[in-house]
Amino acid sequence: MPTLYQQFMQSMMPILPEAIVIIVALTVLVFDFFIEKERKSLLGWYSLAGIVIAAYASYTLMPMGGTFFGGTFHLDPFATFFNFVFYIACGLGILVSINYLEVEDIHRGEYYALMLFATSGMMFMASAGDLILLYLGLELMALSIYILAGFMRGSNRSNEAAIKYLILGAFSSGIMLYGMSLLYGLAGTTNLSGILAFLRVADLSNPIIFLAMIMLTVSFGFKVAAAPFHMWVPDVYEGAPTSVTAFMSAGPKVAGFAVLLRVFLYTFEPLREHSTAILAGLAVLTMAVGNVMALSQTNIKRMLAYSSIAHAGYALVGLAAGGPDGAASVMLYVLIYAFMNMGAFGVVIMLRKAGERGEEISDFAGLGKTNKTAAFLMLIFMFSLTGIPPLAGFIGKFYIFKSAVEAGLVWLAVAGVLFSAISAYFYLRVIMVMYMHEPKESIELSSAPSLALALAISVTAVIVIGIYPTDLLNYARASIAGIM
Amino acid sequence: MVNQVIFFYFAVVILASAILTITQKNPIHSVMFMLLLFFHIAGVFVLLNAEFLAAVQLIVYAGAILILYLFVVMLLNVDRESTAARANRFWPWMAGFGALIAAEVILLIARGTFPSEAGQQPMRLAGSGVKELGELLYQKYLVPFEVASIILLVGLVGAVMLAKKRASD
Amino acid sequence: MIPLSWYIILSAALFTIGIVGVLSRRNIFIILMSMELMLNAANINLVAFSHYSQTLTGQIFVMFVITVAAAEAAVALAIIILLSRNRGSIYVDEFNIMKG
Amino acid sequence: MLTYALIPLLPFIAFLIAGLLGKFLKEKAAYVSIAGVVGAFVLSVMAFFDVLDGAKLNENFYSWISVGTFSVNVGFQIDQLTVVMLLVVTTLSSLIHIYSVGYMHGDKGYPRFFSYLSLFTFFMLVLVMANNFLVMFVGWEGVGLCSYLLIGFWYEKKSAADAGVKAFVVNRVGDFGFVLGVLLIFLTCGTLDFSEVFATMGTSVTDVTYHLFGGDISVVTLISLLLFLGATGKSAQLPLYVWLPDAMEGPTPVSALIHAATMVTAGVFMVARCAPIFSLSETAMNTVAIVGGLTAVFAATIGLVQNDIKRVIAYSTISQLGYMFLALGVGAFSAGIFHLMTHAFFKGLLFLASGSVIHALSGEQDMRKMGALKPKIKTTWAVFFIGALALSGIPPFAGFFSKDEILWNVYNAQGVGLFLWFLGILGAFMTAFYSFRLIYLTFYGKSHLDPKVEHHVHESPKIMTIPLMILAFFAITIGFIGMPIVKGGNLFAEFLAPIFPHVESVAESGSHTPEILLMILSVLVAAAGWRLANGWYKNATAWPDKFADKFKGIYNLLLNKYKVDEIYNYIFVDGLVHKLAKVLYTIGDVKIVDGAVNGIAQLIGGASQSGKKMQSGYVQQYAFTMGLGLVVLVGLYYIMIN
Amino acid sequence: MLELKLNQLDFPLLSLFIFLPVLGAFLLLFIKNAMAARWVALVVSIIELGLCVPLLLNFDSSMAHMQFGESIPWIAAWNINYRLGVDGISILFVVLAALLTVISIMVSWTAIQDRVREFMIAMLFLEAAMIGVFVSLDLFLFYIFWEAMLIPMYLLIGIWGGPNRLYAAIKFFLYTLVGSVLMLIAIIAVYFAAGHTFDVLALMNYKFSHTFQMWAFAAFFVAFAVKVPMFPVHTWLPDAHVEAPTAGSIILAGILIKMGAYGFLRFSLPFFPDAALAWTPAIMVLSVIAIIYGAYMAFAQTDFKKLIAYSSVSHMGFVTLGIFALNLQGLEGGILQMLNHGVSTGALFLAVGIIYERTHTRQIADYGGIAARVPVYATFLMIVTFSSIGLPGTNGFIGEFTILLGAFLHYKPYAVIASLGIILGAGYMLWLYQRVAFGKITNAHNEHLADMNAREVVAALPLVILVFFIGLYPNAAFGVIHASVENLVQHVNAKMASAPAVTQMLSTVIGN
Repeated sequence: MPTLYQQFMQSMMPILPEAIVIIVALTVLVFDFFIEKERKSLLGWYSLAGIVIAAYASYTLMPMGGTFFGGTFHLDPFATFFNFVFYIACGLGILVSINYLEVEDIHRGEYYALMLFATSGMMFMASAGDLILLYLGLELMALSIYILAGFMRGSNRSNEAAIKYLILGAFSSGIMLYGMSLLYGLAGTTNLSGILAFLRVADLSNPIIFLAMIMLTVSFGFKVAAAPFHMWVPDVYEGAPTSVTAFMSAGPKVAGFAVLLRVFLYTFEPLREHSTAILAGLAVLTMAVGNVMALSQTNIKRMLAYSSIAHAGYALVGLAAGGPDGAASVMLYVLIYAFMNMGAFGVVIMLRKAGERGEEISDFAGLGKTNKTAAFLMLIFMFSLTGIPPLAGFIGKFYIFKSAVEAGLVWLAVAGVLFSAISAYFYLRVIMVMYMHEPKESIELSSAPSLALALAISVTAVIVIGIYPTDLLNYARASIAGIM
Repeated sequence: MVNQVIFFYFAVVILASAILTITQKNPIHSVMFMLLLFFHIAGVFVLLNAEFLAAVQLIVYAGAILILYLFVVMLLNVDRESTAARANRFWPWMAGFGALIAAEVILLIARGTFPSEAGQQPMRLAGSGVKELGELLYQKYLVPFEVASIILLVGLVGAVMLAKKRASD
Repeated sequence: MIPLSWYIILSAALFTIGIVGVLSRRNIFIILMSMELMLNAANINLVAFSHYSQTLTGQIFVMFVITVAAAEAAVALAIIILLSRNRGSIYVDEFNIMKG
Repeated sequence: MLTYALIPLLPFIAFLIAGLLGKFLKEKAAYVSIAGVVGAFVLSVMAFFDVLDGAKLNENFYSWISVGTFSVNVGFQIDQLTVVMLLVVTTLSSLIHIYSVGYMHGDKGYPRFFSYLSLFTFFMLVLVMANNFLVMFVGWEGVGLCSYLLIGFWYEKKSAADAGVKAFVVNRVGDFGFVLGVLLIFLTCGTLDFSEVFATMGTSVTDVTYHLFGGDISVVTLISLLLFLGATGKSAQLPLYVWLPDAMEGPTPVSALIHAATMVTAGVFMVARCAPIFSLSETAMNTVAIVGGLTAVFAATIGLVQNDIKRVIAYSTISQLGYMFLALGVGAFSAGIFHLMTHAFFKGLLFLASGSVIHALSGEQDMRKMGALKPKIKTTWAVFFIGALALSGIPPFAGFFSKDEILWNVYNAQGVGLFLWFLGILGAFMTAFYSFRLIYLTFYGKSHLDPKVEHHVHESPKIMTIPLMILAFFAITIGFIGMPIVKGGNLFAEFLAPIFPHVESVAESGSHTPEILLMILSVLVAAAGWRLANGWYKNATAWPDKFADKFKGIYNLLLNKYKVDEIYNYIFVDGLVHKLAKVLYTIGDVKIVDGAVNGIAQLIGGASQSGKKMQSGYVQQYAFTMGLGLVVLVGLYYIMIN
Repeated sequence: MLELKLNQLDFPLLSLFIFLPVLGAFLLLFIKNAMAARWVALVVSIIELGLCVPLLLNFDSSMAHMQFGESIPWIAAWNINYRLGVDGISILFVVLAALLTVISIMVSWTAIQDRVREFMIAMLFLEAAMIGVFVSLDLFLFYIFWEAMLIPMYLLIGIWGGPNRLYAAIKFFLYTLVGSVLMLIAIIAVYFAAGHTFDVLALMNYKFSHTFQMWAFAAFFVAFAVKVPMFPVHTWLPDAHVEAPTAGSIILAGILIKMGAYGFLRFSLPFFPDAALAWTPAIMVLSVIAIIYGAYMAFAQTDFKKLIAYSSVSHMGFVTLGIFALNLQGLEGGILQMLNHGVSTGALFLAVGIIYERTHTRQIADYGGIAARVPVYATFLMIVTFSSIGLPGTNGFIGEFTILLGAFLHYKPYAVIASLGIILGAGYMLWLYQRVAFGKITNAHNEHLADMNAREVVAALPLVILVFFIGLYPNAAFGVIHASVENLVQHVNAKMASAPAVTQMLSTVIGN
């Protein structure tokens, strides 16, 4: 007879990784009081250790699968896959932050705690089997990010980013909530499987189903930065502290895709026909807006913001394609995207020195001469983002377009590749500025072991996945078993 | 019938105070209308046999959130309110746009059906439902509950961190 | 008996008023309050559906929504304080350093 | 046969040595070249005797191009026609090599000059020895290349360089025809070997007709005409003659060797070689004859009034080539080749002699600035005179025999024969006139020399005059191997007879009486031309000016070479082509093609810019856009379900 | 049918071809000294060239099969294999790529002073990618190399290029990228249509439906046509050539633009024979336009390199003309002409590079009369000029003649018009040569021009030898190509759906 404690532990096992993350976050808040200003980076490393432990916990939990807490919580390979992506985003986010916070003089413990809270929110989103948990996870993530975006309290840009994000985020949650309420009204349950069961038997000519679906689309689209719900992205990315931007571009967006995949490919499976049309339309619009708008940006953060919109568009192509391969392609894509985007932002952060913003693309001038390593890394990330083989970005795109063609959406794939060809222009511009312009003055880069580690991890991943994607690919394909 | 009249009353007051909330020049007035609105929504909840929720609505919304709003409004003591335009210059368009949304939503809802609507009468739960709520909350919705607590913590941390004056500022 | 659709129409109207408020008012306070209107519209829906489908999930949901609203309001107000401190304004259309 | 492969190879080896080691050999390079050419000459003589003994040599060395059914070997053949050409080429080439030692003495490009000459000899020999069309084409193009190199030998002179390009490009127009002809031959016969192709001719495969430009044309005619287009380019016939006068920009030995004696006759050789093809097509034959006849007169008219000593000879060359084609066109192939041979000697002589004059006058070429040179450069005068006599067709000099045989054959030809004969006679008159005009202006009358030049005038060194004398000897005697009328006297025609079995010699048939009459007539005409030149130019009279004044229009037209060069320059040199190309470039590539590409880029860039404006920074606008997205999606759905 | 002959050497020779330069590039990462970097790159590229010896010696030219094959599963989930092999069509390009890389590195010895190490790394990566393109037998792998090549080339043009390099580099990149992404979609479509395989040999044997062929052919065509480049998508080439450093131009002209034509041969024809036949008239017209138009545009150029670039457009027009004549002569001529063009245009750009290094101007007007000062150089330039013109005895003639022959057998009017290009070719090239080498020295800078030094002579010599060797003994090349092309023709015939087409394809000598 197990003791009550054992019973409790037993029942809590499925949320062990989330619990670890949250506990680490809480302890960070506590330790923050005792650690003097100069040594706050310890908190960063501590948080990172927490992430690693959580990742290990997730790994050990992999054999254990199923639905827990009355169907509200899934511990399935799908969620685990995304959890790993979140660990990567959060881990790399922490690594690029440590030095940056020092430079910006905003090194405070809450930062790491909020990042961890946000991460746990994402994890709940990915695991959610119930609209309520989904909503709460999303809000936990969003709220943390609102605060992180405004973390540079003295900066007008940071404040503005926070308020913009908050207003629009709340607005979109309002819409989502309304949609969820309609769904609940229709199905009589908030459980995703319950809703699926309802939809399987429901009369699909009932327009309320679609109203609800569209409202959810709007909100999730907002999270993943799909056009026309993307407009917050450039402003917020620009205003937020760069390390937060890096984290935002990888974490919440991926979480949004996790939710989109689970909801659209699992719960809304019976609505496939309609959802495909909507998603395909959004995909084209998103790719168009992201790629075209990025062309005329002069600020690297804004440029990367539009680029992240564009990448959301590619991922939406995979989503629209649907099917196991479509889902797997999106998963692989967001993973790869997390690496290369984190890497790119890492280089941007390197340029940030006190007194210099280092955010204009022209600030990169001559980097190929003054700092060969940084420039070369940026070159790799840019080519990878463009989708040039043999880098990981190509594998991601290839899988996406392959799924689209397989699903018969050849036109969508064609649009995708054409837009990605356009994208070459603005990515190449960065390379051009780095290698083909003369340096304005000698730039001294800020560098730190943490940043170097982050970049090393990213660049290795980008190259290795590009050359040998097999295992990861198989893992992604295996991970969708839970929702397909 | 009585219920319907009562509902009608609530609905009218809710909508009126909502409109007044968003049209008031002075935010303090808005808060006041908001308060009125929350009370009536609580009334609607009661009509729907959600007494506990009505109480929560009053305590949390009216008692906590609105008071917070009021504090901040007063703290900031915005003096430009009398001179500045209250709405942006597109507001008629926005109002029209709102009407469009309403039309679409209502049109779709009107054309659709809710399964629970058909034939079933609302059934009273035994007791006030608080116990059932509690059981649900601490068993099935335990994880969301915990997450909600974290959300509150984050809100707390965030509010303190952001708004607190520091020596460095 | 009150038909379900009455509640839904009420909530839809409230929801719309909230949206209009968000879109047209300049004062951030009012915008935030408009969002509370949207949330409340959803809440009415949830409770009504909860009532008609005889499940308590809707009510649970509403409780969480209220919780989140509280946390969000706290953060939002903190940011407003920051803004007013740094920029001296709480008018949303004056915050557009970043654009393009 | 392998021995005879050395005939072209020796000059080639000489070329390599002189070319690569020129820097070290300096003036000694000449001996290397001469050794190569003389060796080739000796071998040619041996080959001649072999052929005379009835040997017919034809050997493939290796498979050159082999693709699918297309297969071509590198191979040589030596038959009567080849051997005649071999002798002509190697003799002339040897003499001119030797002559050049003196003529080019002191030139800074001395080794280069000799290496080019050797290279030319090599290609010329390849051309004549080829046993298939493609190897012939190698020689064909190779001599063009050397012509280009040698015309532009003094490349620092812009006119020389221009002339080289002009020669090559105009030749390429002809080659265009040649290549197409070769392709068509392959398509028709499935091979390019001369023997096999000629064997196929006249069989059923050549009965094909093509529908072209609204008419049916037999494949044989088409092939012949295409090949003839090539010949007109190489042999400077209408309308592709324009390059040859300009080619006189090259050193005089080059003019003698390439642009008089050998290369320009390649077209004649080729047509003769292809006699089995040409003789199957009346249309083609007539075309050849008419083009030849017209060219003969046309070029002669220009030659009448030119003042540049080399240009006169150049136009004379064009005219004489016209005679050769005239002969070929009426089926008198051996007569054409005969004239080719005699012409090679006396025209080579004339050029070299004029070179000697120019050499004596330190480079002066304008006849109006000469005069009374006879006493000063006696040897040159003598050989020049012999050359003029031969050219004019005064018996018993070489030109008389060959030209007479041509005219006789033309006269006997069917159809347009009489008209062509008339052209020939007219040309003969003019030939005599301009030849002696040249002599008189240069060697007689008053001296118009530049005083500075005058006391430098000297006879050329022995190394130049000896080749002149040898050539003069040939100019006098060579004609006798083609003695007309006398039964069995035409050794030349008999020798070549196996090559042209298709053609019955008109000379053999019929009576000799008309032939003698015609002969007398043509001699009289030539004498008349001589007499007129004598009257007008020997002691500078006012006649030429008066005459020129009276027919000012015609005179100027002739003096300006029918303005053809002007038109050519306007189109090709001064830039109609270039200007048009520039216009097309700016419109076609820059505006339209690149414009479209850049236009798309600008369009996208413009979209980006207007998108920037929409991203206004106002958060409510963002929210509105989201709402709009919602409304549009719902609206689209609503439309979809209805 | 075609099969893959595995490892006849018991040694992964082709992999070594690909990875040796990559290894060299990694080695260079640790070398700081510029001179050392040059030597390392040179030695690596020479070893690579040396690898051609066993390759050629062990190549069995009597059979059409893919040889030196290697096949390793790579991405099993997508049925992608790392699969290499060469046949007669590709082997010569491997050799050419290896040779031109050596020459490019030599010619950059002193011309590149800035960031030497990076330059050499880019060169070696480029070499690996180029060779990869020619030896890949998996469409996916092929595409990887095809695209990967853009990176170093973009950098070569953009970093070490001329004044307007940025525009040129980005134009090059975007043009080719837009072309190839469509091919990517077609590759994916082919994959699904043929039952989930990227295996080139398997795809060759698969019969696609007619409609599918038409679309897929079009998509492949765009990619290859841009690369070739065919009219009217050729405008990137002049810009790229003009701005690229000498080494870049050599590689660009010598190898890169061959890949388009190679693509036609390797993929378009065997995969989509019906479509190829249906598209042939259009392609023939475009080829002829390219020949004439490219040549004519060359007349308008005042820039040395731009002129040569347009001549490339014209020459590549011949190549496509030959390939789409769809008979032995045309195909083999086309392949040989690709090789020839690589040699002669490579040599031309080498010539430009040599003189540019001394004068720093590419304007033709700035030259004139240099023959007197630099006789060796002038001779070299003349030889390559005549090779480019197609003088018999040089390589250019063989290619052009064979192509014209092939085209003439079935498409007489096109062949006739294309022959006009030969006239134009002589015109602009000789005009160019005249303006550069002949006349009096007009530019005082050229008075003391130094002639080619030993290094440059060594770099130029192999090309000159090839010019004459191929010109005099083209069967050496044809012999290698022959079996594969014959197989290709038979294969295409066998796959062709319609009967009349078969007779069309089986080229017999007697036309009509």
